[in-house]
Amino acid sequence: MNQALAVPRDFGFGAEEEMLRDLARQFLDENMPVEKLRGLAAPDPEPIYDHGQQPGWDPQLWNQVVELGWPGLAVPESAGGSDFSWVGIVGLVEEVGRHALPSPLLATLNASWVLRSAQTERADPFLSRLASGTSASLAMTGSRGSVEPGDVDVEAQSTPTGLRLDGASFFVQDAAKCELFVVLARHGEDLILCVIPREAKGLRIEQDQIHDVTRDQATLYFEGVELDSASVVSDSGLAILQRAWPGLLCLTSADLCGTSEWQLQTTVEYAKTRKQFERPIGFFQAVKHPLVDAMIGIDRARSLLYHAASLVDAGHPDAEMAARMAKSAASDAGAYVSDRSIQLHGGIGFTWECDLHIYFKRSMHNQALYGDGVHQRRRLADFIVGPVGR
Amino acid sequence: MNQALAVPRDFGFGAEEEMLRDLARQFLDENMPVEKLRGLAAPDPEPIYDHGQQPGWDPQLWNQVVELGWPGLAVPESAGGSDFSWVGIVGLVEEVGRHALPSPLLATLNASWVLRSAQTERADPFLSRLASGTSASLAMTGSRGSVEPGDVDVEAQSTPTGLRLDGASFFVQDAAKCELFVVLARHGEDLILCVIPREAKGLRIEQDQIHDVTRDQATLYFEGVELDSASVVSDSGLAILQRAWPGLLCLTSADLCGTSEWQLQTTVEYAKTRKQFERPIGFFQAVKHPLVDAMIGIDRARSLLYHAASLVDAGHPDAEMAARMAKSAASDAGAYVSDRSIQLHGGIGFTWECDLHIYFKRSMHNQALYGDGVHQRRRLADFIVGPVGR
Amino acid sequence: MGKTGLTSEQSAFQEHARRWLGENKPPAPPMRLPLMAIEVMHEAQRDYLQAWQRRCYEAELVGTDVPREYGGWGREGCQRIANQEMSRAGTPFMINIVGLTMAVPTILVHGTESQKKLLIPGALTGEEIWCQGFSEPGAGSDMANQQTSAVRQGDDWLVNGHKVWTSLGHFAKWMILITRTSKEHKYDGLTYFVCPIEGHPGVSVRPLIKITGETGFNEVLFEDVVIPDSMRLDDVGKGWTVAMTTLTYERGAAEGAGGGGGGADPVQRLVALARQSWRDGVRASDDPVTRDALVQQAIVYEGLRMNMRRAKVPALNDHPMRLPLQSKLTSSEASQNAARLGVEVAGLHSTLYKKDPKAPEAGHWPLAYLNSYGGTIAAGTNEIQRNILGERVLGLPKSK
Amino acid sequence: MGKTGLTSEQSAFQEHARRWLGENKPPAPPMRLPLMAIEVMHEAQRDYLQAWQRRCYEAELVGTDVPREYGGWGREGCQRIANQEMSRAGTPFMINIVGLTMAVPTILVHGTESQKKLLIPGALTGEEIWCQGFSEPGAGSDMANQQTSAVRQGDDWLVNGHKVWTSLGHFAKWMILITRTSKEHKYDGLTYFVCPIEGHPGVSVRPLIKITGETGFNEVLFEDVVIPDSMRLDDVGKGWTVAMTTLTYERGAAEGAGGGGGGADPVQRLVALARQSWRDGVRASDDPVTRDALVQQAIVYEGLRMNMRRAKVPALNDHPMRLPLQSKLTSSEASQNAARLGVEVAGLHSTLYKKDPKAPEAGHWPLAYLNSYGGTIAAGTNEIQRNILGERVLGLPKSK
Repeated sequence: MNQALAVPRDFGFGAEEEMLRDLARQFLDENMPVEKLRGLAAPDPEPIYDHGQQPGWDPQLWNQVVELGWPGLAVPESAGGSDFSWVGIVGLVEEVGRHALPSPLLATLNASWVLRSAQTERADPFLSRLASGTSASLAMTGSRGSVEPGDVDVEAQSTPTGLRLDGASFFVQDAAKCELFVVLARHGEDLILCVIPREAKGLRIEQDQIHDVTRDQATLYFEGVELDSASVVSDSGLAILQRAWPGLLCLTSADLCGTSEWQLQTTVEYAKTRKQFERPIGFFQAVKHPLVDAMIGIDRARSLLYHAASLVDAGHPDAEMAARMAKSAASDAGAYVSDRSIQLHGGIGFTWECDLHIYFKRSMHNQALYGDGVHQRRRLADFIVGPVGR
Repeated sequence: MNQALAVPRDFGFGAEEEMLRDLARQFLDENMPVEKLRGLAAPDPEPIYDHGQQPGWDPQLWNQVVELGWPGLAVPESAGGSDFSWVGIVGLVEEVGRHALPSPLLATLNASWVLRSAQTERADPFLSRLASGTSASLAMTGSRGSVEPGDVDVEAQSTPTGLRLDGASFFVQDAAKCELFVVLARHGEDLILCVIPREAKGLRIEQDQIHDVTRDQATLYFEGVELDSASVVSDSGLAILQRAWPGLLCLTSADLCGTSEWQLQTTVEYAKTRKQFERPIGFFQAVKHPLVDAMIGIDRARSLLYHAASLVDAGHPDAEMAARMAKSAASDAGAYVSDRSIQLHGGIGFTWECDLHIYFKRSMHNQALYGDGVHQRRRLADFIVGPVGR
Repeated sequence: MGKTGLTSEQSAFQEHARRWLGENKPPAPPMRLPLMAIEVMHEAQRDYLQAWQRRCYEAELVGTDVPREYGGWGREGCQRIANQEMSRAGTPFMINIVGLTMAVPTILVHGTESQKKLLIPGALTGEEIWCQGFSEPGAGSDMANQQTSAVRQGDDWLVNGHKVWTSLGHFAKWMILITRTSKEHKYDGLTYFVCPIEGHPGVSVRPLIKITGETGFNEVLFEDVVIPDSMRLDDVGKGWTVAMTTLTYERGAAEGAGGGGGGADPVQRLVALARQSWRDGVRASDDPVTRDALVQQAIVYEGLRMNMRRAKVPALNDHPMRLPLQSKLTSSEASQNAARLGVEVAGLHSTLYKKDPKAPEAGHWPLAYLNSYGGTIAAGTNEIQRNILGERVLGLPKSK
Repeated sequence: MGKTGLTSEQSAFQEHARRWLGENKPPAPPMRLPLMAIEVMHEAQRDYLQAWQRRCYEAELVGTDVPREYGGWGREGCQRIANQEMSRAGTPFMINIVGLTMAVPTILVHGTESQKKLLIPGALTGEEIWCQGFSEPGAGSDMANQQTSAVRQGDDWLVNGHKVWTSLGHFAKWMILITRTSKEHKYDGLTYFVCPIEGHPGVSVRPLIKITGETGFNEVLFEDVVIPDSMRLDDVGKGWTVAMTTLTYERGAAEGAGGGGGGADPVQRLVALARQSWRDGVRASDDPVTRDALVQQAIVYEGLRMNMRRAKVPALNDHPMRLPLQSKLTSSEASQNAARLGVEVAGLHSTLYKKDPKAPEAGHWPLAYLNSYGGTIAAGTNEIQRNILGERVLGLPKSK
């Protein structure tokens, strides 16, 4: 209980955090307006959905993002980053979600957070590279699509010169945009965490065909990838991921809160202007009340999110519980507002030309990442109700 | 699949069933209008809720019900009953629910159905008594309040002259109105089914204090109750109850469908006449749409109910599955319409003088009886998804 | 009438339908089979479905209750049985769904003798595909707010306007079309036509792309399109009344000429998905929360089936339209909820779309979920359906 | 301001409040303790709660931010802290909730100096209990439709009418009262008074019985009741504006003079119930579907707490009223859903009511569920709350 006192009442969201958030909003308003997003991510669907073309993104804009220092926000100052508060990063990521930005930013922030959570100097060279703009993504999931760490299909074998990786890693986010992969692999009894470049010999990257047009996803096949000892960050991979987990849950929740707020406001604007039966449809309670319920869901998720992020910043033991609550609330709010945004737009909402589907799919993808509401609640029950059978 | 062909498309709800239902509606409209119900069941609450007085009922009306032959509807003709179809009885019980009739009718129908399901001649004398108007109730539940058969706290011990019962049976419905109890008791490895009169020596009946004002409930304490062999109907009590179970689920579901329909129609009438903002409140979609959803829920429950009853009539092996579906749907519809009926009435709906609370409480009680929606679905999952681990 | 509630003719027909469907299930299609009309995109799909409708027609499972003089089979109360048997057999749906469930019933009620003879036979065989022109960009839920104008010119009408949400428009020979013939009266200013589409001068059909990324519905533009007065259904200014007949059929309030079929039971599909999906180290089919959700779906679908059955038993229906008017609403929401549950159960695998070989059932679940909004929006949004039920069945005051 | 977001005065006050509450938790009451004002029925309950409010007042936990000249303690931003600490300590609620959260804030904004001096001190100590006269049998959700008339007679007003839904009316010394002083304008024809209740000629208070079978709210009849003009708040015809001030406070949009406290965390209560309840042979606390439902409640309650916290951080609020205006709606629905879940979890034991010794927690769950409709209906039904949020926060057109 006394530890709770160490958590600031304003979630630690101070002047710097506000400035970063406002800057991000302005920068993305200017550089990723929805018209641009539409042209980039959602032109003619056929090449993307039927012929394996990857949806578009703007590498030029990514260079600007790198110059703004965003990829290094979670990197310690000693490794060239800005050691920003997690609650501040969460505020930034909400803006990223609000603009449905296609970029390797989230993957890179997640990767930097895991490397940092390794709490070992061996991670520093990689953290420095990330801080200076090298993009990276986590490769830690087995073929079953486990949303918790530890279920991997990559095996590491000792060789005279180091280690050799075989197997596959699934559901790697924005792999096509990333230069490094932070890989979890089984090595005997341990799970090791290592870093390999996308050009590594024996690494084959096969892009998944996904519905979300604002990101990409791939399967990495390891066919005798050789690792030298400098590439192995730690052999306590599971402990590291468990430590990092609350932070990862927060970022996906923040993206969800951002897309949800965009969906809400876009639908509210439509409800003010679209007329039916001689009235703007927002007059009708069948439109108004679901929008209010969506707002309530988003607000719950946001408040829980800031709380969770502040506990991550404090290194508080309740951070996992809070982050799972945030992800559950953010996933459920995302599902609800996605559903209502299409339905309340009526016919136009069902068409490709309307931007809603871009957000709908990004949200649906994020709801599944790291586990949906049902999943989080199953884990939370151990905290709140106690383990089964006690 | 071929067995399904034996089930009539109209659920077997023919001319006789329609006549019985319509007669019941007319009889209860005349003899249990809501004004009478209110005076009987819900006068000043203090004596009932604070001083242990039992809520009122009309024994005179029960005599008429007996003359109409309703308690013998499920009794075979050989035992003096009318061997009516279960789908017809379900139609009657819907009317009982619609009038929230306080009476031992449901308890007696349930008891007769269990005795009949014993499929033994030893049950015949009791069935004959029930058919000629003796009221009866089932005593089969242990202190944990298990909603499935088999968890009992009554022990039968052999004595030189027969058996002797000790223990207690909980949640006995309308016990204050019933003359006989059909008791489930553990006897060594077996569960026996026996019948004892309320005057039996060593039987102490302690009335529960419940919220529902249209029925009573009691705990039966057995303190050395002596049984002769004629009182023991069977020593396969568990098998009998399992056989009878779909029928029992149907009757509670039917009562729920009846109360729900009354709640819906009463709220619809109020929404047509009550004005706010210069319009009848039924104009507003926040009132109209929930009423439509309530209707949809009730209709689902009713359709599933008739199907389940027709499978009971056919002795079909799917009867349990169908009856659990009906109970789940009826419980959920009952909960939803109960909630909306109070809320949409606003302030007046929160007062004792408004009749809604009578139905609300009867419905809430019925939702719990034999297990609510969550419970039924847990059992249904074995049929629909297959057992866990297969 | 026997214990089954069927006449002996109906029982015999049921036997026939069941046997024929058992013996004549169509071969697996050469492409992913669409599950509803709004998913028909390509000619290959059309050809396959058209061939299947023709065979069903010849087996008397389509047009079953339509009089013989209009190309039907002259039975009574058998179309429903045919539809149920097709649904039970899980055979493909009838591609000419607009023709069968909307145009034919409407023409039978409001058409002239020569219109019936001209239009119905081709609709039944599936040779002439129909589409519907009720939706406009500005009209949406307010269907009476039609702007497409028809102006009388001697024996013809000159039509100008813009229709949207037209499934099958790109394959259609005919459209049922509502036009505005007077601006003075909102409802009484509408007139209903049958309009030729394919190759007809001034008509352009442009495919619209759905949120799934696929086509399947269209916008149709009318520029000085000539329709002869002989193609008008019922009187000038009676368009709203005729449209209500059409929608009564579409909303499931009555039986058309055969729109049955439509693929496997979604609950069985969901259970199969749950058996192959993992949730936190256990199969989703062993996870009690997922099991509860699956059973909820099973109850809803069984409820839909039993509602259909109960709707035919007058003694068990207080209000004759109470069940029929629910069916569009309840079935479209059931499909949507089932698809959403599929997405949830698939977990991370739900991110994979139709061309990914790792995607469960070739991306069916996200695709079905996205497509499900066609069902909850088209043909009167479900918000409008709730108004209709509240007003027409419960008697509540009009919300509009 | 330190890392906690509190000034040093606030931090010191928080320490004080926490320590005092830790050392001064009241003794167990001699009767079932009501959980909200609408449950206060008997004098014993009143006396107990009045004594507790007096002690909290003396410990400066009530009236904390009210200026000293009106009997308060003259602090800044400390009432919220006191309320939170009381809630955290699980101590009883303040019986004079209407006085503290409605009357005092309204008088501070709209009252004259002499009204403030006359009325506020007794409200803070709890000596003078307040009730509210905003609801009428005919008005309901349409609060502007007030029929209770006030007619000017020299320096007095003559009041006639009928108020309902008046919690605490049977113990009240004062009522805040909206009356109609002109029939010409719906909104501008209202005037707001403070009316003496106890022993005042022409006022009769009659208890109404709730669906729980208990009393706790009242109807109040006015027959030629005289109110001096000095008891009018703000101008004649400004009643609607004054009432909006009152409701802004009641709906949680701002802090009153201290309405904190209110008993144990419902989630912990539910978990305890689940541990002692059985579901199909296992403890409900081991049943995954129940566990999921319990966690849903926990998330909702944690969300309510974090919303309250976030509402104080301007940088995290796009619209200043967005969170405050939600709180009546979300907290009343949270209570209702928690109580309903308790009923479900209790299973057959939920049939047992308050006097049954076998009833879990003396029938708390069915009683709390029934009482929860007070929360979702009173003070503007939740349907009206959704209108307000849609209109005032989202900017949607008015539904009325």
